[in-house]
Amino acid sequence: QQKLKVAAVYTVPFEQQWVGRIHKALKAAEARGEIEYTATENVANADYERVMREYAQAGNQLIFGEVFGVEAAARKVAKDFPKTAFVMGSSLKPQAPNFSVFDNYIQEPAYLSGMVAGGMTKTNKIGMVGGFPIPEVNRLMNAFMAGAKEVNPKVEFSVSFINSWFDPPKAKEAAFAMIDKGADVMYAERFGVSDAAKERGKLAIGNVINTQDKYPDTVVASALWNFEPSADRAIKLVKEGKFTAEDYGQFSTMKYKGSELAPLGTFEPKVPADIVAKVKARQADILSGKFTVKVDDSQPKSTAR
Amino acid sequence: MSEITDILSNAAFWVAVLRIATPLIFGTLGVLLCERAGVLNLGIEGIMVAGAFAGWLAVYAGAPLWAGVGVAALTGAVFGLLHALLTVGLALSQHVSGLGITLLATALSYYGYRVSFPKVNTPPTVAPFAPMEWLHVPVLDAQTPLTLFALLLVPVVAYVLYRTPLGLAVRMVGENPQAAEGQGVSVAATRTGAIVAGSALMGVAGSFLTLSAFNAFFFNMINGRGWICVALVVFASWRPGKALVGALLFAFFDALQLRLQQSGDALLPYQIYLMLPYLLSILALVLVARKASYPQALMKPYRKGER
Amino acid sequence: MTVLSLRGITKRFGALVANDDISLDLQTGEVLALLGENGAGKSTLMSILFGHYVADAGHIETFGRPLAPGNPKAALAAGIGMVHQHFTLADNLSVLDNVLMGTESLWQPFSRRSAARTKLMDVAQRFGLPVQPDAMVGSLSVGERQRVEILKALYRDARVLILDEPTAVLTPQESEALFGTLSQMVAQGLSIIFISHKLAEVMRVSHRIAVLRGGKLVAEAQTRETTQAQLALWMVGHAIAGTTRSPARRVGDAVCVLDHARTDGDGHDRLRDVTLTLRAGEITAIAGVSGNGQVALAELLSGTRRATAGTVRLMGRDLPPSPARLVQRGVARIPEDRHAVGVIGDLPLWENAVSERLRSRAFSHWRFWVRRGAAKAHARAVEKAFDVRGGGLDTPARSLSGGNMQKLILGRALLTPASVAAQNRLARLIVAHQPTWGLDIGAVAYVQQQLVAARDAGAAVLLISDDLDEVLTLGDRVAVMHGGHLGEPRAASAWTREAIGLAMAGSKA
Amino acid sequence: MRLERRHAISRTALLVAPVGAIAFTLLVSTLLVLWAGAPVGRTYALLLKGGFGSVFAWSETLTRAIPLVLTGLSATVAFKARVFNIGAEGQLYAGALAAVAVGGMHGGSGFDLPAWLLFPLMMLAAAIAGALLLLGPALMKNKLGVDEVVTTLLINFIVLLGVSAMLDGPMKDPTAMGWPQSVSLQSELELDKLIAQTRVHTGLLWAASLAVIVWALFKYTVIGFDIRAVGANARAAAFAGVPVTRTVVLVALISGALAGLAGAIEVAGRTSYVTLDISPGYGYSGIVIAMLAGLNPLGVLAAAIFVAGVLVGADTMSRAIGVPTYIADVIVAASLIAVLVATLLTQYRVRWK
Ligand SMILES: Nc1ncnc2c1ncn2[C@@H]1O[C@H](COP(=O)(O)OP(=O)(O)OP(=O)(O)O)[C@@H](O)[C@H]1O
Ligand SMILES: Nc1ncnc2c1ncn2[C@@H]1O[C@H](COP(=O)(O)OP(=O)(O)OP(=O)(O)O)[C@@H](O)[C@H]1O
Ligand SMILES: [Mg+2]
Ligand SMILES: [Mg+2]
Repeated sequence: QQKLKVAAVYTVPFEQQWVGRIHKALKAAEARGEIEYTATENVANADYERVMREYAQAGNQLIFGEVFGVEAAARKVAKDFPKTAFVMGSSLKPQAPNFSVFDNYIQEPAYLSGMVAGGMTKTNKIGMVGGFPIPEVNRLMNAFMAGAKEVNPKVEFSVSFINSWFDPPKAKEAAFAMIDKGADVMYAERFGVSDAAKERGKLAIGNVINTQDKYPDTVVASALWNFEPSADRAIKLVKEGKFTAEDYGQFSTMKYKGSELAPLGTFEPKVPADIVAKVKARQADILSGKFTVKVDDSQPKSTAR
Repeated sequence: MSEITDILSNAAFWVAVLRIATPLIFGTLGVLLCERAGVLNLGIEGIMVAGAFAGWLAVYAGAPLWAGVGVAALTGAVFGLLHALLTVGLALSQHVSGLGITLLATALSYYGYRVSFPKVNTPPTVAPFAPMEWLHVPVLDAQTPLTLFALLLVPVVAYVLYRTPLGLAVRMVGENPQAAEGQGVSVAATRTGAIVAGSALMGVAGSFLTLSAFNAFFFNMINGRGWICVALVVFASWRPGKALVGALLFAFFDALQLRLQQSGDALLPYQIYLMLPYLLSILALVLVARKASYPQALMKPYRKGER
Repeated sequence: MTVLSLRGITKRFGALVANDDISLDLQTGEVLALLGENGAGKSTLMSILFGHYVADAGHIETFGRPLAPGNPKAALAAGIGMVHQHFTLADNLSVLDNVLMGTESLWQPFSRRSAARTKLMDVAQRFGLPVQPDAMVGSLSVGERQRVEILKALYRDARVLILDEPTAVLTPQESEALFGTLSQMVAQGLSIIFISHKLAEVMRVSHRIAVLRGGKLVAEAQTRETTQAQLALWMVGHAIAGTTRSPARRVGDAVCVLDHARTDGDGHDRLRDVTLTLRAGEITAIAGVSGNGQVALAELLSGTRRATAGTVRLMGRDLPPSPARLVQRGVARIPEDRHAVGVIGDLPLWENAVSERLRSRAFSHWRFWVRRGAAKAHARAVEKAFDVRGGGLDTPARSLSGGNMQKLILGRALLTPASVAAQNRLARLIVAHQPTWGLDIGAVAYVQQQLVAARDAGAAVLLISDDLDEVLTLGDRVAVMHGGHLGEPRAASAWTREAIGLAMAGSKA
Repeated sequence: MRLERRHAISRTALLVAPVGAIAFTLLVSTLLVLWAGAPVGRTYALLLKGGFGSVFAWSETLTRAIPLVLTGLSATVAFKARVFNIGAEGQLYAGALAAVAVGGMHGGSGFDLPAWLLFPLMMLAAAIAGALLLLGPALMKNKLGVDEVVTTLLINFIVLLGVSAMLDGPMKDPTAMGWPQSVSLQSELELDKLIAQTRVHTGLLWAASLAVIVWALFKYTVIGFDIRAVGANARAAAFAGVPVTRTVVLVALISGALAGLAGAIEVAGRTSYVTLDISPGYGYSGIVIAMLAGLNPLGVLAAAIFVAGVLVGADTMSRAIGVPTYIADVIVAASLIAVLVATLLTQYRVRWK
């Protein structure tokens, strides 16, 4: 059987956590020999539509990407290439017949990681450094905060944004500023935050990817996003000729293994047992559907004084 | 108000100020050298990217940290030489050459990074400079040796500019190149030298970000810091001492906004805090602006025998 | 002993041969004057000698040794010092810095500034050129700057000093002082090449004279064996009638009246209570050491500076506040610095010829759309009437020689477009500030004759000049400026040179 | 090394220069492609094809050229008067935001005007926004002597943060699910496409017309003379009666307005709403294009199309042969430098002593 031609158009570099997960899932499919995969990173808003068209014209049957800033243009391209399947990161609805959407709905493990954080903080101060207050970030921060509050109502949060996706030195400075004010657990939405925590001997909670191997004494837990369920589903549907426009949101949930709380690893022995138990219980509730984590896309605010 | 006094009385705040200022000090001194010799160098933004990348790559490949700094300086010098060739040798527009070099250096670094690291999921890291805990000077002992180097560089640059024949030549070619030529000093060589040296410092400024402030190379990681240096030099009236003050002042506001932003009663959108350093820089410029202190030949191409 | 010998120097700029096979010698303790019209090739020759240019042919020897071409450093090392026609000093650096520059090895880790200061003071004293080593050059007067320029060369123990039009910017007193310095230098064995357009001066200071014309060396003579008339003939190739006194014929009404006018400005560059009446058909000449308020007076009447107190009336009405309206009201202005203020060097000749009146109906519709045809026609008329030579209408004004640039400025100011002339708006007031500065004798005569002709046509002329001869030849009435004050104007015949000199020095006669 | 002005522009140089420039650029790209270990073979053909080889390629090249023409004109006007406006990027964003404020925010706020009236209002708002943004630096330069290179550079950062705050706050599109993007323009306000199924829009005609207008302004009007005179020699211009301050202010207004229009036209022609990344540095590229064009407004058209074509072509080529796309920027930078050097060498000759 001929390999499926798959392309991806990313607006940020491969290293960016979120794109990194999509890239990894598609690379895996390529390694399994299912698809032929090409991708372009760091595509500017002004070029996004052209690259999409180029890939569509080049005969790619399935195209991944994220179209947050270029929603309108991308949907136009999908209309112009009705035979091509598009699976795009987007906060909006799918567009029939060929434009599916996904988003990183990993608020569930974020909630769980928040519980771990709430249990680990001694100062009851947690710092959170974000890039931009976009829904994809806010949602996870809010879930994280809710989780922490559940186990530790006394906890306070500091939030700041650096207005950049990539400025680790700045993210690190922002994290330092929080640690200086007493935060002892950091929510590492950006690169740079864990480094600050590590340097000061504080703790960090990872997001989207697991970086504990790099920070074995710093990163306690991480909310992981797995794009494989989404990617594999799209590939399968296109191969079978059954691709339709749908919302892949649910395939990022824990139920579909689209997300998970990373194993505690090096922190296995260090997290208090009662917290571990509470997290386990919540996780079970989520999987069984007894507990749903609220999706709250509003911009989180500091509660620390 | 008490919030601000709280922040200011914390030593950690001043540690942050000095750390944020360090790349700005290097960069500002670099721009200062170029402009004292009469050449605007808008290549700084790109040269810092190249320095950050090359220095980091060298260390990643196994070179010692200081060798990485050396490589960064060398990389900066190479782009400086290109800028000198275009603006001094060929007397092309300094704006365009600078912007061209920013584009070139940035794109080359990114290309080089991606060719060297095609499949990484998380950025590869190196072991960065460690703080000088042995120093036992408050605030300073939390900094890495590069910061100390930057601070020492200020009097060195000042000494060279004001107390040596070389510095006099640099100032003279920036004030009146015809006069320098008439006194037997080569304008082209002096300007080239100043640009190369200044650009080397810009390279080092970049390497501070990857070898000290952080431990990996990222796209967009210079994030406008180079442009800030261009502004700081004007603020500093082209004087090394004031350049240090300017860099510290900018870093002060940057560190302050990072702290103000996260207080619970931050009523304003966070962007307003981020604007603070830029707004205050403009205000400061208005307050210190004195036309007379401009190097008189700045941005004026010099073609021998033409007037 | 021959200290310097040029052999067969040839330099071309495209088709133009600026120096054509020139050979010259210079002896120890000799002052050689180099004469020639604007553009004759004097500066070019000196630039080759000093290494700014490389000759296309020929070679140079100093003290019997060949001099490397195109290298100012080699020229300096060979003991040649040059004071350029346009000063080459850095305004923002101190006198000492300017002098010290390039005298020490660049790789030396420190400057020996105190030793340098001592040597500078020493040299300054030896040649009678007092300076303040720590003053910023920007704060010095023109004469002081020239002293610095000369000291730059002497500090390096120059044996040969080239002075390119050194007196063009000096007051009579400063020129005198310079001549004193020159004789001291000669006495100490230096050799000097002296370029000037002023024949009297040349006759006074030089031992020998070489004349260039059209790039060729046309004559060489011992100074005492020649005359001014002979020199003029050599320079121009034909006889030139110098301007002679022609008294005002019909003095008319007051055109412009200053009544206790004051301006602000720093130091001497301002007016203090100046009262003056300028009448039609009369040339009022202002003498004075430069930097005593002449700039302020010229700018005030040119519309580029305001009076802060007192009144200035033009033909019965207040002086309009902008250059454009001044021009409209019939003021013709000739600025002091033709390169920096007179013309816009990068723009073509034709635009410069109409730049003052572009907004008038003659050259634009609704002050918006330029009537290019009319403008170019007028520019052609200026070119023709005022004999502006050097390229066509589209050449950038920068490339005109000094004389031609000045003619262009004169033409622009004096030749009113036909439609304006019809409404009888000929120049009523002419403000001429140093109109003949740096020009050769032919051009000087031309400019002066134009001013006299304009006066005779009924214009009031204000002539501000540092050149005493010019003031006394042209002025119907002469007044002296000092420290921003203007003395009482008197008939030119009522002045003696001594009296003017005293007044210029500030003593009340 | 020294330069000597050629007495006549050399014909050989005129011919050799562009060839040399292209050869140099190709050499650079070859080395880079080899470094990445990709085959060099079809590189050049792909580059050309990607930029100019098809209707699609042309449409993309022209689409990208549109904002570049406008920012290029903005820089041309400013630089001609020696107002060094490095702030076109910020002015572009301000223009884009203003356009949306007029053409997109009318929903609840009472701007219920017909499209034919709203469209000019929208463009006007953008022009004014850009113009006002440059007015401050121009006045600060003129009155206080504050260097405009620096102020305009700093203002870029402030504007971008301001836009960010607006997109998070008052101008946020409520239907964008919280993503920081502005509301969309009314669809009647969007510019028509010139070719169906491509992105190239009637903004191209706007850009081209403005280039001609600016050219005529310089050549035929008193204002044009004033601008050139002030840029060449402000003191002499003042002496000749040019109102220098007024001219500088006017230049700032025109230059800022052109950059503002660039933003509005990008929004109306391409994105229909504002995000924080609508411009990949068009403002900075404008300076480069203006200088490449020798500050000639008609040359700006050609230079913009050239730069856009190289970028689009190189970007497409990089994907086809599988090398990192950053090569496109390298090639643009290299060709830029090469072309500038080549142009210089048609006017000057280099003497090596
Ligand atoms: N760099 C140059 N390029 C082209 N032509 C030049 C250059 N320098 C001088 N010339 C021309 O060479 C000729 C000689 O000029 P030069 O400056 O030597 O005259 P000069 O005798 O010094 O005149 P002046 O008395 O006005 O100072 C002039 O016609 C001038 O136009
Ligand atoms: N680089 C140059 N390019 C073209 N022409 C030049 C250049 N340098 C000098 N010239 C020309 O050389 C001639 C003489 O130059 P010079 O510097 O002696 O000026 P000038 O005529 O004496 O005027 P002034 O004495 O008022 O400065 C002028 O025609 C001038 O245009
Ligand atoms: Mg001369
Ligand atoms: Mg002269």
